[in-house]
Amino acid sequence: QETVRIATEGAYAPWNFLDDSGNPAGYEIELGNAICETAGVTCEWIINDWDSIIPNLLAGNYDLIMAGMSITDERLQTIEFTEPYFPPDPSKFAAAPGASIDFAELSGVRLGVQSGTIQASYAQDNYASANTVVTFATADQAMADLAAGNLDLILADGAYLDPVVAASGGAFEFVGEDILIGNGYGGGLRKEDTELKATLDEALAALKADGSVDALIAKWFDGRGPFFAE
Amino acid sequence: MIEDIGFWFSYLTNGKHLTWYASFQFTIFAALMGGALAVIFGLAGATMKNSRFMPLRLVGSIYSSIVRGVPDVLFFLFFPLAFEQAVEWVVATQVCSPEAIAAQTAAWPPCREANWFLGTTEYLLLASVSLGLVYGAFATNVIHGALRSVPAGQLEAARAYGMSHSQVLWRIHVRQMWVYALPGLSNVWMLIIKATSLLSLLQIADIVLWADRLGAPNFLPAVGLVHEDWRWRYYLVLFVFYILVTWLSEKGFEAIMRRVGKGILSEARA
Amino acid sequence: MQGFLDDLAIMAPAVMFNIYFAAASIPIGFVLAVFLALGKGSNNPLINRMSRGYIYAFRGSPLFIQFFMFYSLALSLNISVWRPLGISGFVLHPLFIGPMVLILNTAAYTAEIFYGALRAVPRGELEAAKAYGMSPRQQFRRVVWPNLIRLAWPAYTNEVVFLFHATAIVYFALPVVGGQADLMMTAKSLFERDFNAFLHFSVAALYFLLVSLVIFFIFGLIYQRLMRHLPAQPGIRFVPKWMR
Amino acid sequence: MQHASPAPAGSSPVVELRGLHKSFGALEVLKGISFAAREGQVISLIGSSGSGKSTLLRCINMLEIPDRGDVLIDGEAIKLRGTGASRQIADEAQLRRIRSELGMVFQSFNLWAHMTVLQNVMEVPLVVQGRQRDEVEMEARAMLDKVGIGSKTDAYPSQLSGGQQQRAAIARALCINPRVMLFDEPTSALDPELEVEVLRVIKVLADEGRSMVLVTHDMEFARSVSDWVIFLHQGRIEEEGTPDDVFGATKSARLRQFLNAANHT
Amino acid sequence: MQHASPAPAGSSPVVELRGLHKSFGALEVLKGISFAAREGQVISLIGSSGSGKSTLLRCINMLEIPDRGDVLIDGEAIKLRGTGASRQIADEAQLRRIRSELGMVFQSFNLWAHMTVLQNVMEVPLVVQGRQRDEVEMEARAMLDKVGIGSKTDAYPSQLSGGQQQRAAIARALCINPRVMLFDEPTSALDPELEVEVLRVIKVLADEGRSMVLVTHDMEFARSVSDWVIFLHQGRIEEEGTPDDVFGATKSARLRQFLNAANHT
Ligand SMILES: Nc1ncnc2c1ncn2[C@@H]1O[C@H](COP(=O)(O)OP(=O)(O)OP(=O)(O)O)[C@@H](O)[C@H]1O
Ligand SMILES: Nc1ncnc2c1ncn2[C@@H]1O[C@H](COP(=O)(O)OP(=O)(O)OP(=O)(O)O)[C@@H](O)[C@H]1O
Ligand SMILES: [Mg+2]
Ligand SMILES: [Mg+2]
Repeated sequence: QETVRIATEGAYAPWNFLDDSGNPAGYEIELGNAICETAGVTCEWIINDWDSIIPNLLAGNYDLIMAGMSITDERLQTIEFTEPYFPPDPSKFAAAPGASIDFAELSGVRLGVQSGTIQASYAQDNYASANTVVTFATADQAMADLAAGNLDLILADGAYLDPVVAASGGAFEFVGEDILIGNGYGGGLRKEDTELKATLDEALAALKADGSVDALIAKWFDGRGPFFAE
Repeated sequence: MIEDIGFWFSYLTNGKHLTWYASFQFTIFAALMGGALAVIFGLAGATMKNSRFMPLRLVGSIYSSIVRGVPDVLFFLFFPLAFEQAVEWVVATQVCSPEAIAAQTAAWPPCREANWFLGTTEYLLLASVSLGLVYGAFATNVIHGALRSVPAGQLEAARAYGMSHSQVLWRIHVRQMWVYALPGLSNVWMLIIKATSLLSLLQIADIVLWADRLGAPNFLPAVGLVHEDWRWRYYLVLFVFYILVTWLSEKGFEAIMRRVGKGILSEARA
Repeated sequence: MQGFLDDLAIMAPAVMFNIYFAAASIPIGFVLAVFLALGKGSNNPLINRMSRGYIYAFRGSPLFIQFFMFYSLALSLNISVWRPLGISGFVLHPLFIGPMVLILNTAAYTAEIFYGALRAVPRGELEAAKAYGMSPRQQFRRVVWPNLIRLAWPAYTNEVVFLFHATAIVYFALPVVGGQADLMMTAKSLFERDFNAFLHFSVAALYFLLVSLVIFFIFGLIYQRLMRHLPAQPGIRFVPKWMR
Repeated sequence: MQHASPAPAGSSPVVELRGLHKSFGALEVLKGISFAAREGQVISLIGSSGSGKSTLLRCINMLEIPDRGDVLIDGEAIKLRGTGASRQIADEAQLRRIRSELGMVFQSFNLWAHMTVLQNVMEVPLVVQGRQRDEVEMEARAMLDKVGIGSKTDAYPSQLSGGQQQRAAIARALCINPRVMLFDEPTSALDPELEVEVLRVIKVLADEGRSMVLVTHDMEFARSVSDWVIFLHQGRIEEEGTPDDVFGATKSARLRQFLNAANHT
Repeated sequence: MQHASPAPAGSSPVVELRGLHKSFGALEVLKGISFAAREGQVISLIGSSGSGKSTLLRCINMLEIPDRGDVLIDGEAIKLRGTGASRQIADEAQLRRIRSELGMVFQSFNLWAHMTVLQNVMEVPLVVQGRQRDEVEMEARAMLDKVGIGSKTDAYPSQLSGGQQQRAAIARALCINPRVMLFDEPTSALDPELEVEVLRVIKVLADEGRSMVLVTHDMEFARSVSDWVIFLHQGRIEEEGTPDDVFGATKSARLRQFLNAANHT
């Protein structure tokens, strides 16, 4: 049986994180295991820093990335993606409650993003001239700075922020308008691994068809969606 | 109260924490292995630097000055990557067919077959070698200096009574050299211990990475205990750990010094 | 070759950050170190213990950990302390907290060097000063300090170079504000683009080496001036030792 | 306890030691030493290696603090407090004042290596005594001429030969215009010719009426330069007297043995 | 060139120097030195500081390689090749053999710091001469008793006083049973009593018929111990002769001045 090494970050709950026993857990882990089972391959999970997750894929240290990675044109130039396993999802701004932020002319604001994400390049392109964009190695670190008041604003995946803002008991709130960037989330692959892509896509399609994927989304994202079946 | 203790006990012994504790082995292994290699490279480097043969002398000197001239992190990152690429390049010249090379879209490796999978073990070994190489350059300098600090009179006396070159070298020179080298080598060892904190930069899930993950704020009950940013507490533990290791090492070196320093050190008398 | 020149150009602004971090921490670290060294040499048990403890803690733990620890400590004090004082953005800025941690760190290392030199000040010269009735302040200013700085200079030069090298890990531990990436960050991101480890890391190494040599050169000149009274011992001794 | 020294009665002692004791840990080096030096007197301390000569000299200006006993300069006792090993200076200001009247010449010279010869000589008058630079410089140059190294004013100590260093150290001590000069083995490690030069300088000083206490292991030198010789043995004064008495009519058996050895070579 | 030494004619020289020259850079230290020491003879080298005494002694066992001239031990010349400053040992094995016949006692003793006194003495017989341990140990202990430090066999050099170190160094040199002993300032820095002891040891050696070349700055010592005295001045032998001639009927003006100074103190 073929082994597929899957890299994840382990610091992006509920997509992927390390559970109390120290193992990777989360939506992508369950989904990845289901895909492997369906496709009849063995999965092995590897924890890798977000920063170097694409380089290490290319360097051949693993075969697949499942780490809440958006499918973008820029990334498609270097790697290939599976079909999306999570629908396109708007990015959202979160801030401490009561912050008065003028989104019409956003300026002088300290905006936190995770480095190497679509939000980071979006912020760089749209806000960097008038604001301070602070990049963090992990999304958790960015949240910590926001919680500690070192940031005015954070821009991240909606599906990442939703549960956090909901669970924060009013410590954070969404502000401004959501932004739609990215084409959904998929597994990253080396371009030459066309066979593997085909295998995985087939398995994923099967899981989507029988509703398993939506069930997992519902399970991990408090039933909030977005779902494929709409 | 009892409940509190029970809660904290089970929290601190959950799988995540156990993994953290287990990861100390990587740090300790890298330090010991790196230290041993540093002494070996140091002896080799110093011998080359002392060689009568000009090119060898040059190699020794260039090694010790170039490596010491760049930051340890830089070399520490560079060496494993470069080593991996070099191996892959050599493999590629053997296994890659033109088609395979043409099919390769990524910048590296040349073809899929030449790829070398690096896991934690490989990275750990490479990291240790890398530590050995970097701090071997420092050890080269220390040992070279120590060889020159042995009082000339001690060697002259040996020569004057007809000892051969190798007798002078091994019976007098090297034997006394350790006393002068040990303080410097102890410094190098302290540097190595501290450099082990950089293992996480080489994709090793070491104590630093786990401290970050464990301390990061958590907002989701599904993920585990909900807590705010606790990272500095975890780092404080590492801080204390390193200080303890340093303290132990110092005691160890003092003991060794008393042994080798017999007769040479004035303190050894007391 | 073109890639090499491109890299040189790309990294030129980046090296300024490393230089900034070093330049901002060296003078203050130096002053702090003098007090710490005197503290460690002091007979007052409280001052002695505190200086010793400080030096031990900062020399005994990795700078990398110190960066993480101090940043997250500063972060946790943000709402209660920095905010009310209105210095929040300033305190947590890498361009401030980076040099701050570096200062705390280099002060400990430098203090140890100065303390060693303090103990190496020729006892006889100090006794002569005492015997002729100099006050403790006069003894320090006129005899101890001039000796101390000469004795410590070569080791201090090394420490300055190490400190410069240590600036390479600032951004491995601290967030990057705007485009303020240093040499290491730049080299690493260039590497991740095309996997040319040999090119990008070598160029970064070249910059580090270059600045290190400049430091050695400048400090060597100062050493030469300091050692005027020892004609048999030309100050350039230091630089060739480095090149050798 | 006070020993009679052969000085004109009536002149008060410039240096007086009363019952000095000093131990290093368990080793008792000085076991009750008393003597007095009057104006213009030259006193030599002799004794075998380790007998405590240097320690005694260093007790006079409190570089070592005696465990018991007092040191009086011009009749004024240096104030100490506490007892035994924890005895301390009681009055720093008094000590500084007194120290600047005691010109010590160290066995190993202890010239300040980072200053030229002239700077070495001018340092104390300028910094401690706060005198005028012009005046001090004139005096310093004159003094250096007097000891015969007027041409070396701008050399650093490391550029001088041993004998020249020795003379620079003497000039430095003289320039603070001390009541008393303390010399520790002023001719050790000099070849015979250099020894003669130093001897000449010391004789000139004695003729000027300056008091001196000096330690030496050269019996010929002690005999020719001093008014009073003290032989230390096992921490006590074993014998003392004029050079003629001590060397000519030796009483103590231990001293006779010591001198025998010295004559033998 | 060879100078007549007052030894029974017919016995061949144990050490012979022929026209030795030695420069350090531009400084010419030895400018043609020749002399010969016969079996059982004690030769003293005197001269002011920097006159080249130590250098001459070190040339004898090739710790310094002379630029010109030869050293002959028992009539056999030590082989050298090349010329001037680049002159080199031609035959390492020959030199090692010859060196083990020359027992040098260094001015600063150079005892091996990491070995006890006994180990110091036994090292060369065991390692260089490859002799039996039992036999060597017996001999070494006997030798240490003879020089009077039999009780210090297990002490490290740093635990000895200067005089004891000196004697250990002598024992070490003696234990290799050399044809010739080379002493560099064997009594420097010793107090008069220790000097007497060293003198006694040297006399015993001379009585046993061992040849010796020694450097000293102590005229009394040179007079009492040697058969032949050589005065070095500016790299040349300025005067030589029996002690009575050299010290009693001095011919050279320079030597007279030098000795005058020595007597003066
Ligand atoms: N700081 C010290 N700590 C311990 N012991 C000391 C100290 N200073 C001197 N001694 C010991 O005190 C004794 C007397 O020393 P001192 O220097 O006074 O002798 P000395 O008569 O001057 O001898 P020398 O002629 O060799 O100079 C010696 O046994 C010495 O080892
Ligand atoms: N290795 C060397 N390099 C350069 N010059 C040297 C060296 N060794 C000795 N000299 C010089 O050679 C001269 C003779 O030195 P040497 O040691 O033989 O003198 P010496 O007669 O033994 O004097 P002393 O009585 O002071 O020991 C001195 O001027 C010395 O500075
Ligand atoms: Mg003394
Ligand atoms: Mg000499």
